[in-house]
Amino acid sequence: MSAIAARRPGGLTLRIGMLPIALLLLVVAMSLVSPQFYGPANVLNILRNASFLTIVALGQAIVIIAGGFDLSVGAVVALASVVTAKVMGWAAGILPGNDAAIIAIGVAAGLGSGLVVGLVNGLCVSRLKVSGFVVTLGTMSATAGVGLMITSGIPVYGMPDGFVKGFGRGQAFGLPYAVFIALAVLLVMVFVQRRTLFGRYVHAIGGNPDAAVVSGVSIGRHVVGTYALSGVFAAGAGILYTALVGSGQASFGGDRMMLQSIAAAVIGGVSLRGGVGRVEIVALSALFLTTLGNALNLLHVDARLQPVFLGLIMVAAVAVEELGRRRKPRV
Amino acid sequence: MSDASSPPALAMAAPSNAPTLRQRLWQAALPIALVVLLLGFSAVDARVLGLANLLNVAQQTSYLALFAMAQTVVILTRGFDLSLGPTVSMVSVASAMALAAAAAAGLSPVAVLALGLAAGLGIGLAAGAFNGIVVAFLGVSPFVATLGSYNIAIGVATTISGGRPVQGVPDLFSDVLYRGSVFGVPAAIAIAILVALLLHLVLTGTVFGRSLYLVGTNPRAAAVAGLPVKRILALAYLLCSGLAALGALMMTARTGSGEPNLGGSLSLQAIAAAVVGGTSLAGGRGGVGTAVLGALFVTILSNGMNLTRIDGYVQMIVLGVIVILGVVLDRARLSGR
Amino acid sequence: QENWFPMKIFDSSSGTPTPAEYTPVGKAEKPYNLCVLFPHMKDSFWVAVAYGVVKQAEAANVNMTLYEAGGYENLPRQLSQFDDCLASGADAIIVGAISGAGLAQKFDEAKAKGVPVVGVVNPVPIEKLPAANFVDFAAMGGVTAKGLLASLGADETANVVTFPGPAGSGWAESFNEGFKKEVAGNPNVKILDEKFGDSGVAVQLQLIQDALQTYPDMNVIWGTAPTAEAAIGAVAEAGRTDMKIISSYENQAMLDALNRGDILAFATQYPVGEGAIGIDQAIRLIEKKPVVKLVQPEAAVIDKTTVPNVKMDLVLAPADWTPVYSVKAK
Amino acid sequence: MERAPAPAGHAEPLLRLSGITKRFTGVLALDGVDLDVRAGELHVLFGENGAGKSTLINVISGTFPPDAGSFRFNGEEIGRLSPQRARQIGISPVFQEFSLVPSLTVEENLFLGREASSAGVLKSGAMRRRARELIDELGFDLDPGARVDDLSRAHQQMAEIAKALLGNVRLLILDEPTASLTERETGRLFELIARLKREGVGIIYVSHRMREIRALADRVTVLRDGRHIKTLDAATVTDGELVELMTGRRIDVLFPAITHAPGAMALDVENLSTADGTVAGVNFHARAGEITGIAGLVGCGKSELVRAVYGLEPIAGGRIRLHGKPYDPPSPRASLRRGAAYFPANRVAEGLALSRPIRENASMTALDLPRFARAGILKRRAERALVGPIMERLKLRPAGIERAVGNLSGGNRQKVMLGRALTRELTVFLFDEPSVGIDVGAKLEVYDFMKRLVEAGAAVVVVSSELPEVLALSNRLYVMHHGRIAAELEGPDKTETNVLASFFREQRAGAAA
Ligand SMILES: Nc1ncnc2c1ncn2[C@@H]1O[C@H](COP(=O)(O)OP(=O)(O)OP(=O)(O)O)[C@@H](O)[C@H]1O
Ligand SMILES: Nc1ncnc2c1ncn2[C@@H]1O[C@H](COP(=O)(O)OP(=O)(O)OP(=O)(O)O)[C@@H](O)[C@H]1O
Ligand SMILES: [Mg+2]
Ligand SMILES: [Mg+2]
Repeated sequence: MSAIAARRPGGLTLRIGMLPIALLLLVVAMSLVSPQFYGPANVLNILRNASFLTIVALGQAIVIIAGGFDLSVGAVVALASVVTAKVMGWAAGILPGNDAAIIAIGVAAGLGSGLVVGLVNGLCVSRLKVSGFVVTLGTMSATAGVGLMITSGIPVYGMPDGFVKGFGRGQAFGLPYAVFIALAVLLVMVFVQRRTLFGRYVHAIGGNPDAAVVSGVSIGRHVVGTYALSGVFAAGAGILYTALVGSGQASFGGDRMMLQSIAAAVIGGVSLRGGVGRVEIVALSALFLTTLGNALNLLHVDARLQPVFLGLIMVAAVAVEELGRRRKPRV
Repeated sequence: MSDASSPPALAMAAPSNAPTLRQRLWQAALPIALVVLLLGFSAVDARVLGLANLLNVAQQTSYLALFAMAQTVVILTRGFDLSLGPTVSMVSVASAMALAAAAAAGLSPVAVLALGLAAGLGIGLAAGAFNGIVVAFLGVSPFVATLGSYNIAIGVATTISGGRPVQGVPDLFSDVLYRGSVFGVPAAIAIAILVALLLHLVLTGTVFGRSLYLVGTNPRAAAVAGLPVKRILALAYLLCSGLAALGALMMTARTGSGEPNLGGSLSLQAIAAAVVGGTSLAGGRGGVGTAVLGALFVTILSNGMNLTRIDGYVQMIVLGVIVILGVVLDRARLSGR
Repeated sequence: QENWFPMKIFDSSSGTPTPAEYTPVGKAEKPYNLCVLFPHMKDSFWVAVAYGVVKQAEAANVNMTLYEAGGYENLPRQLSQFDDCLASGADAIIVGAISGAGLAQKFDEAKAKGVPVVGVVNPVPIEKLPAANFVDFAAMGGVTAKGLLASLGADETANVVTFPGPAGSGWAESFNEGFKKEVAGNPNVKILDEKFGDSGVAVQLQLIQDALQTYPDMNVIWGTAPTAEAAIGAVAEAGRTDMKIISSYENQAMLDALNRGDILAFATQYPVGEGAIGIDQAIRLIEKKPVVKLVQPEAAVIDKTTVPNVKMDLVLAPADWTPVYSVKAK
Repeated sequence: MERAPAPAGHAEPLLRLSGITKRFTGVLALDGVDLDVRAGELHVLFGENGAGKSTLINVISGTFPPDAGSFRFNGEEIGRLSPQRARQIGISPVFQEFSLVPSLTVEENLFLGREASSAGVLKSGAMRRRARELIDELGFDLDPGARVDDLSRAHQQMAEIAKALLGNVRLLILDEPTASLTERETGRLFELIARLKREGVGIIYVSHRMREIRALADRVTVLRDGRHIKTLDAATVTDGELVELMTGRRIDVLFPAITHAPGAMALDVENLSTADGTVAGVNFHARAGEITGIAGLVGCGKSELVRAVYGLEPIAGGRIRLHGKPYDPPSPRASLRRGAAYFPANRVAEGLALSRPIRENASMTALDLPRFARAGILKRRAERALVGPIMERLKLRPAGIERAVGNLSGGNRQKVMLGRALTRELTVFLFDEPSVGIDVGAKLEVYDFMKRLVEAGAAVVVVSSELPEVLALSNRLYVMHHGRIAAELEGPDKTETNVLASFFREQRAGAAA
């Protein structure tokens, strides 16, 4: 037995991956170069922006681990934002002054819109047996269309102050609420992934759907679950954006958020082939991407050249990880 | 011959191994859907089936088909190219700058043209080489690799152009690649048909094409069978970007200027077109036919909706629903019902 | 909408802008088919243009169909839409161009087919078109710079970071150039950096937050309307009451923010008027009536002091108006 | 159709199937099959590749709904059977194509679909203990924490068996369970089977190995072309009869008589070690005109040895010579160019592109040759003309080379792989478990194929876990243990006892060290 244990791939970097090291290097280097970097306000910015991305990326990661793909998250962020704002505006009309109720109704509507899109995605994938990529490509277009149709692209105002000033821009222990929400979501997801049937089945379905079926795992339910989760998380991020900015906007999210969330998942070690990935690394990777963007700004890198650096660093980080991990194929 | 489980009317249609009429109908599901779509639109507005519009549709399709074919080459190997759109922008800007500079330097028309084409194809192939090396030799997943080059190409395109359209492209360029025609067929359509034929030959008739399918179906088996998997993968990305560059040159001729944002959302559109036509993202299935069919489908749909005056946002919703339906149809075709 | 007109414009047909007043012809002789192409309908600016287009089309009793390309990244789609317009037999096409240079070939084709094309809002190569109406973006950038300079006290200095919009869009670069040119000679104004980025509130917010860290001495934020919108919250959170925020174009949020005193000023080019004039120019071209070849609305900076005098119904669509994409003649 | 009479007074059998029919597109895989299995009985399903055994098993375990037929289990009529339901009522299958999730650990796989949980939360501790217990009880050398994709096929097989035995088992189904196991694990499995039988568990067992059928079977049901041919009492039937029923023809010998004529040195390996240490300082050679066998326990590195020679495993040190010329570093492409080909044990993962036609799979290794392509252009007509007869020669069933390989049965897939050997000039053949999962008739064809190869002067290396096979085929036999050569046996020394003894000797030496 011991001989086998010794043969299992080991080494510190292999177990924890390159990402934490890359993040550490980035933070240390930036702190040396630019004192603003570790200023409290900047740290706050990074954490807040990373929170939005983390929440969306966690949902995305679960979908990908189950062997799917969710292109619609960006559109859901936008839809949830405008739905939340519209509904709060409407609720404020019928329940004047009752901020708590208005906020609750608005948030529920926003999350609900994400849930609906997620359910549509999941049901199409599991019932029609169409790949997640195609289904969510379709719902991405449709969802964005609905978001724009609701607002005509015009920002939606009229949310209670308690939501915008109190919640969106409020802080606890010196950190924005969004950071705590992201942390809570992360902890829940770590638990879900490690300790629940749902997490186990998501891995099994992504790893080998045929094996899951013959082992008696019902695929459909869990696939729908992953998309629903992703939809709700994306909606949550949309609501947080709405609270922060103070208006519902159909321009939130978009292709950019979609690509970033997949990038965060993939750079965080989630395999697009399914079955592999850990949510805490995904969160780390979201933090890495956000910090990288912040660093490029603080370093006064020309805005037009920033994408070049971003692209190179992204590829380099994953390439190094890949070369380190490269192992022989097994039979 | 009498086969109890097959529908009685068709029982005589064919021996059990050959496709039945019903199977043939499913095979043709997407083309039939296309015809139905066209007829439906023309019922609302007769101009949809007018010669002018059909030519218009053909012309629009040729660009998208070219990009869908480019994507298909890498999708066959289980990859895709997110950087296709930005590569198109980059090629557009670079070739326009080269053309403008050459024209300004008073070179002969042939030299100007050659320089422009060389600059465009060169930078396109450079992008392809980057993707190919990163995917094949560094083992980075196609998503990350091409998302990286997506960002890089955007940066390069906006930096070298200063973010503005590059003017001064000689008319000659558009005269050849846009207004030109071969036997009365507009240049764009002619080029697309030529590329489609050549690519079809490459995919079905060459060792490289065969290898793309084998690598896409089972990369490990391909490696064990001694196929140079890495080289094939790298070549696939090179070919993809080369085709994208060609499309970018044609689009640049269409606009008559180098546009730093020309590719915009083309990456996803091209993938969508390929997939709607029946190319499988799991690799190993698809070809020129699926790419062209998908491009036609998407183009006819949006052309029809434009001509029948469907609102912009509604178009987005309809497009989304139809994309899903298209693929459902394709699956039905495969399962041979 | 009689009360919009006559509208103060510059007639730049001859190259030099001369002040003039614009009045439309009224009802068209026949219910023509007009095609209108917009880059997108995702903000209240283009909704305002659409409002002008729709109202004037109704007033003139023509058929109008509006197509939007879904964003500045979709030039190929706009090219296709232009082709679709030609194919559908439009009598005239009114274009808010994603890229004037990029559509130049299309303008030639339309001319060859005898279909008049009018450029609205976004700059187009005027020699290719029978008529157009747009302000020079660089000039608008300049106007906002003038507004900033006017607001500066004698010994006040302005440390500006500009947030012009998406790199590669053309318009962002032009606004930025115009702004920079206007402040170039002024020793009191320093441009610290230029941060290009998508003109969505979320992206702009991140850029602003980073800029607040990178440039602690920044006291002027100049940028797109979403920039200004994002800046309001970010600046408030950073506790910077001294920050001046200027927007290079208008939308509903800007107007509200100005009224609340959250921003210093925003520029306007009277988009509703531009849309309406575009329709009228097209009708004049079809009917071969005299037309002002290049109309330039008088761009203005609106701040707290000027806001009461501005004809707001030329700046924004009414808040309760929902866009329509087609108008049927009666 | 006759049946062995049921013992008088016996209650209804555990499982009774009647008239089971299953159709795939274009193939009638099962055609009105009847089968009954009694409690405490081991019932062998016997038939050629593609006869429908796996399909029948899939029907019994609820994976495929049958198109027609009735299903009684334990005296109850079962309507719609799902995999979950099958497990609940105690039907436990061990699949030929494993039902394991590669990215999960052994333990996670054991409990897949039957996790101990409360309110959706897993009880990890309980499951860990149970997994440990089960593996110890089975006596498998299996690490419950190992990820399945890190395991060899043999260990995956053990995991698959362990998975089936977790929980309450009334009917155990084993589809070729010993295909990649060696003597020791096979022995453990047989002990287990005996115990389960005593406990009244019914067992359906599929195997192509006559020895096992002899040793285990109570009754044998022969299937051919999806039809039930006969059910026989194992005690009264001879091998010859079974094989004749199965194939419809007589097969007298299982192993052909091969005339070895060792000639020039074809492959010469000196002090070879792989980077991962599975092969450590191996010296070995293979001559033209003889079959060189390599035997060894699971995990001894025998596959890795030939894989390293072919260029699939990174090499840490040592020297390889092909036809006397140094060969460094090996790569599959270069190996083929030099005339050496490898035929992997895992045909699905490493051998075949399942959704591509047979033709393309067969010519896959020879696309660089002028007979298939010139200047990169394929000669498709020549390809068809070459591959067609090769497949006919190998008796591929169903015939025809345009069908996707994925629709073929296991044995026919192996034939497609073997077909590759005939598409180019080769001098060294490296076979890894060449007869895994193929039927007696096909085996004979494979052995005949090897015989023709060596007699034509090729060097053939056979790596196999099936001891009778390597013993019978090889002229010289290497026994590997812990990555090293434990013995080289030739002529009269080459006996089962000696091979087993050399495992044993080595083990003792290892224990002493
Ligand atoms: N999923 C499928 N689709 C189409 N045909 C199939 C499928 N699975 C099996 N078949 C066909 O059904 C027949 C029976 O196959 P099955 O796998 O049951 O054979 P088997 O007796 O298990 O053979 P082996 O001994 O090779 O494992 C074969 O002709 C095979 O080609
Ligand atoms: N008890 C075990 N638990 C987990 N993994 C094991 C165990 N024993 C061996 N392995 C794995 O198996 C690998 C080598 O086994 P493998 O079966 O491939 O060798 P082999 O003897 O050539 O194969 P085979 O006997 O199937 O021909 C080792 O690298 C190790 O990772
Ligand atoms: Mg079988
Ligand atoms: Mg092995």
